[in-house]
Amino acid sequence: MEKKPVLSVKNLKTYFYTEDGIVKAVDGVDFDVYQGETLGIVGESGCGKSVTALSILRILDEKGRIVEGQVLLDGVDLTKIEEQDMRKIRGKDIAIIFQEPMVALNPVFTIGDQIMEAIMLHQKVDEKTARNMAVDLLRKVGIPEPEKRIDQYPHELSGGMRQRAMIAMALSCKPKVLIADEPTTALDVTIQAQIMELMKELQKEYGMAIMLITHDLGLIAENADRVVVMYAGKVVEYADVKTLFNDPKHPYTWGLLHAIPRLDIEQTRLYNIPGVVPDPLHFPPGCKFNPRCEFKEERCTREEPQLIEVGENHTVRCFFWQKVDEAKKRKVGEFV
Amino acid sequence: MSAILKVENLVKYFPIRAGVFKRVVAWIKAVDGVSFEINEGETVGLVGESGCGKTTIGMVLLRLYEPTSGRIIFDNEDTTYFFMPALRARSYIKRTYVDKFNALLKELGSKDAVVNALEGVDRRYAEMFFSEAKSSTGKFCSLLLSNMDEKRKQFRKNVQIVFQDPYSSLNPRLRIKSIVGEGPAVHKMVKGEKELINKVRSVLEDVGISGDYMYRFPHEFSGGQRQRIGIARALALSPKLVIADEAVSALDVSIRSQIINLMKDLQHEHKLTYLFISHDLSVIKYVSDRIIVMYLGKIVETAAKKDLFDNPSHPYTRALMSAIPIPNPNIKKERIILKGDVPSPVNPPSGCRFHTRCYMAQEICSKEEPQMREISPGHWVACHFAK
Amino acid sequence: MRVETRRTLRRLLRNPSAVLGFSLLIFFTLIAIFAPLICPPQSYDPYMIPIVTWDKTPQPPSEGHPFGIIDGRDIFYGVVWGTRTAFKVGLTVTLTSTLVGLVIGSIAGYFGGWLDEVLMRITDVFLSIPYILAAIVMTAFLGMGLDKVMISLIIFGWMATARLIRANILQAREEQYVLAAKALGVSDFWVITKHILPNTIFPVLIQATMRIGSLVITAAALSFLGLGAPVGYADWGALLNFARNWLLGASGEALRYWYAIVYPGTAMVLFVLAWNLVGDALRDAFDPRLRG
Amino acid sequence: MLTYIVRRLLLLPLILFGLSLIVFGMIQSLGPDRLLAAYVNPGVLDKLTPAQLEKIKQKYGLGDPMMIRYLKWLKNTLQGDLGWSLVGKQPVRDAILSRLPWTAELALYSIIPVVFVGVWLGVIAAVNRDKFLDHFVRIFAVVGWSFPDFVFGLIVLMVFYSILGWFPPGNLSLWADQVIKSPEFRRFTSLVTIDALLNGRFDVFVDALRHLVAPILTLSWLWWAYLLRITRSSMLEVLTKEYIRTARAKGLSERVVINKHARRNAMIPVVTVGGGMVIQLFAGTVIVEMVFNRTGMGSFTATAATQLDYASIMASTLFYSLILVLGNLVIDILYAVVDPRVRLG
Repeated sequence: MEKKPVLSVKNLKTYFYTEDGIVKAVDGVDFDVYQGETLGIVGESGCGKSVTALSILRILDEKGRIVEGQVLLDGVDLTKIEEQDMRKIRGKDIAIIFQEPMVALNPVFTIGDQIMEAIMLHQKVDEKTARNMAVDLLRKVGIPEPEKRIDQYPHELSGGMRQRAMIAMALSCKPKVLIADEPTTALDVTIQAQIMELMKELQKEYGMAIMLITHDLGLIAENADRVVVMYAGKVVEYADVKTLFNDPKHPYTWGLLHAIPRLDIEQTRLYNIPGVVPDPLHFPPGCKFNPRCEFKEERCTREEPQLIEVGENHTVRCFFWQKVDEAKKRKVGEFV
Repeated sequence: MSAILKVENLVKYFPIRAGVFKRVVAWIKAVDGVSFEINEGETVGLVGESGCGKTTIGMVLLRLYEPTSGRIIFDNEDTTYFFMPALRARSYIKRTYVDKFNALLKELGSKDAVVNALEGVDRRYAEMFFSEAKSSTGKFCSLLLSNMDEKRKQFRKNVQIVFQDPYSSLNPRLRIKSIVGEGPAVHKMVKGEKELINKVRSVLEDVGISGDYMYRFPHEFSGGQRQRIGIARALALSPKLVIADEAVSALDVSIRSQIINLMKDLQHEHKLTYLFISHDLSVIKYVSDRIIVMYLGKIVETAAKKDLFDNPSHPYTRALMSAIPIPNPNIKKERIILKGDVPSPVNPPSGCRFHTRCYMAQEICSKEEPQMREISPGHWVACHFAK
Repeated sequence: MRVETRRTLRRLLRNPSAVLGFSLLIFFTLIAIFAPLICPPQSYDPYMIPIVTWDKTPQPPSEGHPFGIIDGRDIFYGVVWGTRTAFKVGLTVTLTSTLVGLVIGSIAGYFGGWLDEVLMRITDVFLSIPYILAAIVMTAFLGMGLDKVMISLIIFGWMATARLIRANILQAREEQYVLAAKALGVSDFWVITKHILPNTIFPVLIQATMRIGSLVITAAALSFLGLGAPVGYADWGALLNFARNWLLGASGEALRYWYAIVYPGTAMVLFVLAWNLVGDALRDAFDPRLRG
Repeated sequence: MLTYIVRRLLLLPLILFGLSLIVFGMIQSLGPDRLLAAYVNPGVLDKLTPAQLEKIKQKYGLGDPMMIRYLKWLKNTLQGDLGWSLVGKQPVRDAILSRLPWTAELALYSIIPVVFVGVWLGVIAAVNRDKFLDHFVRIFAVVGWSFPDFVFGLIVLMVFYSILGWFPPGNLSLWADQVIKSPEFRRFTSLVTIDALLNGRFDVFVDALRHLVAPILTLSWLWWAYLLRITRSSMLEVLTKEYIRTARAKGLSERVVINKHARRNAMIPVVTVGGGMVIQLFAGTVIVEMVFNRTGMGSFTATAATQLDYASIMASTLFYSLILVLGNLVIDILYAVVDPRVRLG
């Protein structure tokens, strides 16, 4: 069955024009997000995953610019519409939650103020209705005593509660797409489990699509339906979650999966991806991963690979993806 | 195997000052009666969520914070009083040793009986007290307090730390050579500039950084490389115990495995003992031989790695394990979702500190504090219901 | 050259106001150095403006007296030698008071406790007298003269530095590299001098640069009030004091005495501007966080 | 919030105590002869009998140990006996009371344009960062900040008085001065502008205003520049904060983001740093009143300093310091009002 994506990103390129040069933070990213599904975007710091999110909403800082590509929401290209029309989409059709709720919430306004603001802006209701709606939302995201909490300032809440308030704010207009940018990174694991559970429940209830941006492969495995792996501003692998974890084809994905310490299996030694995450100002020529790749050949340093279809809904940006299969046979570490 | 570090009943409270006169209105009970041992050559993992006191333990062990009470024995020597002002040190020695020895003497009758009744450090100090110091408190104190500077230096040399943040842990205005060479220079381990350079070069190469980089500044390195430099700084003193406080938490996934592997290799080469502090149970599992789980200033469970993972016995340990996402979509595990937030360490819950969030709490839990019990050899749990 | 240094330098050179600031500063420095060549001194004290005529009424610029004459004295001479006065006052007061603030702030910040409390309350007391007023009062008590003005400005000029350095030290004390140094067994003294001060000194230097301008203004204001430099001393403020008296009595006689204000006034504004621009530029270059 | 204010209030006497020590110390440094002149009208000093002289010495504790002398001085000061003013040729207290309204009027009227224009320009500059307007405003600010108040004042005087003849120096024109001194003119507030309106003397009001414009312009110019700079950099910093991004992500218009979310936060440092500076504006009257030949606290202080009228100098110091300390208290409270983290923390 061919489903139609709610949001699809096509060949998105976002560059930052800094005084040191052009930073190609996002350099050709494609993916689709489907209703009721979770798309995981995973990568290390500086790979462009957060910039992708900000580009979709067009809230980049002044140095950043979308130079190419399309962001289609129900067929409308968001990169082309007027700023004032875009404003009607932000917070209403696409909402976002950030990593650090402490800094993402305005310290001088109460939680209630900040939630009601979004409600009143997009739903044209009076203050009293908005307040009632905000209380309901807070209750829904599991904040105890919402009538009291609504008049509190962010610094009076714990980290977990703040993130719940952030979620309440993001959900206030029942968005079609919720972008969660490292939503639990700043939280403790037991709180992280609560928040992820909450997001799953709310996704079921609202039927929205979630874009889960994280560096944590565990979160991806447990929550995502499809996964985009990013490296140095590009998508290097795109597949559904089981395929990706069971049968990774890109050397980077494969390396990452072997580099993380895991609870579910015994590991004798972690795989080393050598070298460092490249500096976005000085990306290597050819395949961006080539200096760290153990399968690289001469071609990789010259030519940039394109995304290749290697299976059903499974694309990889690598010339020599078959080599990874050989490596799997070598059994570096145990792998289920 | 012998214990290189023995911590007994360690307590660290921080005052909260408030009000008009900034009086102490409450105490943050960051660490509240913690005892454990670390054996030579092993890696002990200390795991817990933010606010459980794990970082405080590290800082207290290093004596960057003075302990509120408790005893820290390192390398068969009581080091608790090493960094106290003289008067406090004296009162500590009198309280901890002299009073105890005298009381025992009264009870047992003879000095030999007292000595024989004790073991370890206590026994050595008792012998010293009765023979060398001739039962005089003043003399005993002077004995223990002699050569204090030397002892402090020795302690500093033997216990080192690797910090979490690869950015703020290196002084941005110093070259790598000064950062790594500062320790050996302070401890006069090297003579002259040439030896120092050789030392720095060899330590840097140990951690996988070319010695040619020693004249660079920290900002010229990436996060992972900085962390290597931080490790080199600690290693340069050839310490016996290295405390790694969230040493890999701030690093990217691919860099993290490099550093973990490096630390394991270094442990082999240099016969190091690690106290590995982290909030990440998967990292702890990978690196540790023995694991201590903390919750709100207390140890709730401690066991050898295999025992802990085969048979997690404290409900908190189980919840923690189930909360960690597994990077394997084929496994659908039962998840324990804990209620609410971690309570404040200022007013920890009565009885068992975990009872407010525990899924198996009963009446007794809020009334009575569970004591550590050994449920199988080396596996200790502080829960009323652990079997 | 280090990447960072190069980037900083580039940032400085690309900023037109920084270039203007530095050029002005160089210009004034040259004038100060070559003052004896530009205007050869005619009495034993080169800082006293020679009296060229006994006629007190101001005279407009003429050959030999390009900036005119006021109170019988050559304005050009006063402006040129006044540059030296401005440098002397600005640099001496800034350096000394910064040093005082540095010591007091370091002690308060590093040792903390009651010492900190006492020092900070003393700072509060000194801050409770408005700066210009404190300078006026102190000078009145010490007696007039430029040296007395400088002493007053130093006595009431160290507090900002002390507070800044204290705040920075409190912050730096918790930095991991400071803790690491302590764990290595480095002594307190070395922790302060090697690890803490070098990391807090830049904001202090920038603050000091930015203060020079307002210090020169304050000193000149005292001279303007007749409390600073003695009559006839080569000081911009004192020159402007002459001008004020003539201006107040000159309603309707537009622009008659303009030269008495414009030349010393311009010198002063440009001098202060130079320091302010340089201070801004340094702040922008070294502390991008504060860029404004 | 309450403890915060109480703590501030409790520090107040401490600071005032320290201040009184400094002031007392300065007076004592004068030596007995000049000291006596600071207390008593020198004109009558010669005519006093030894017994009367002794009584005065007794009152001011001139022969007593330091401690007692300090206490006596403190007692006299608190009772309003501030000594004899040479400049005013009257007791210092009367001299100050008669001059205070003029200065108060000047300072109060100056604060309004400073705050509104300064903050407004700062926000505009920040929002239009690196555009023409921003550059223009910044140049204005840095040049303004480099202008010594007396130089600027002299230029204002030259342009608006010497050339245009609009705004004369002084407090009032001669005729207006006579009007307000006449018995029919009732003093309600001692502020001339307000009193003139209340008395229905619009001509006097206009005259007073004419004399106020130039000094107000001079006083505000400098602080505009300063407040503008603080507001701009504070605003720029706030605009990089993540909650601004959140606000934009909600779909709020740029106007709401700036005026609601950014400005409120940007005001926090402006209140503390900028507020402190606005109080210094009071001290700025010393120069400005001298430039424009106005009678008031400022010119009183400056004249006292040049004529070595110590009693008046000390009293003025106390007066200005009191303003500064109380003003800072107000700012602390304002700060708590703006920032809920302080208010509730």
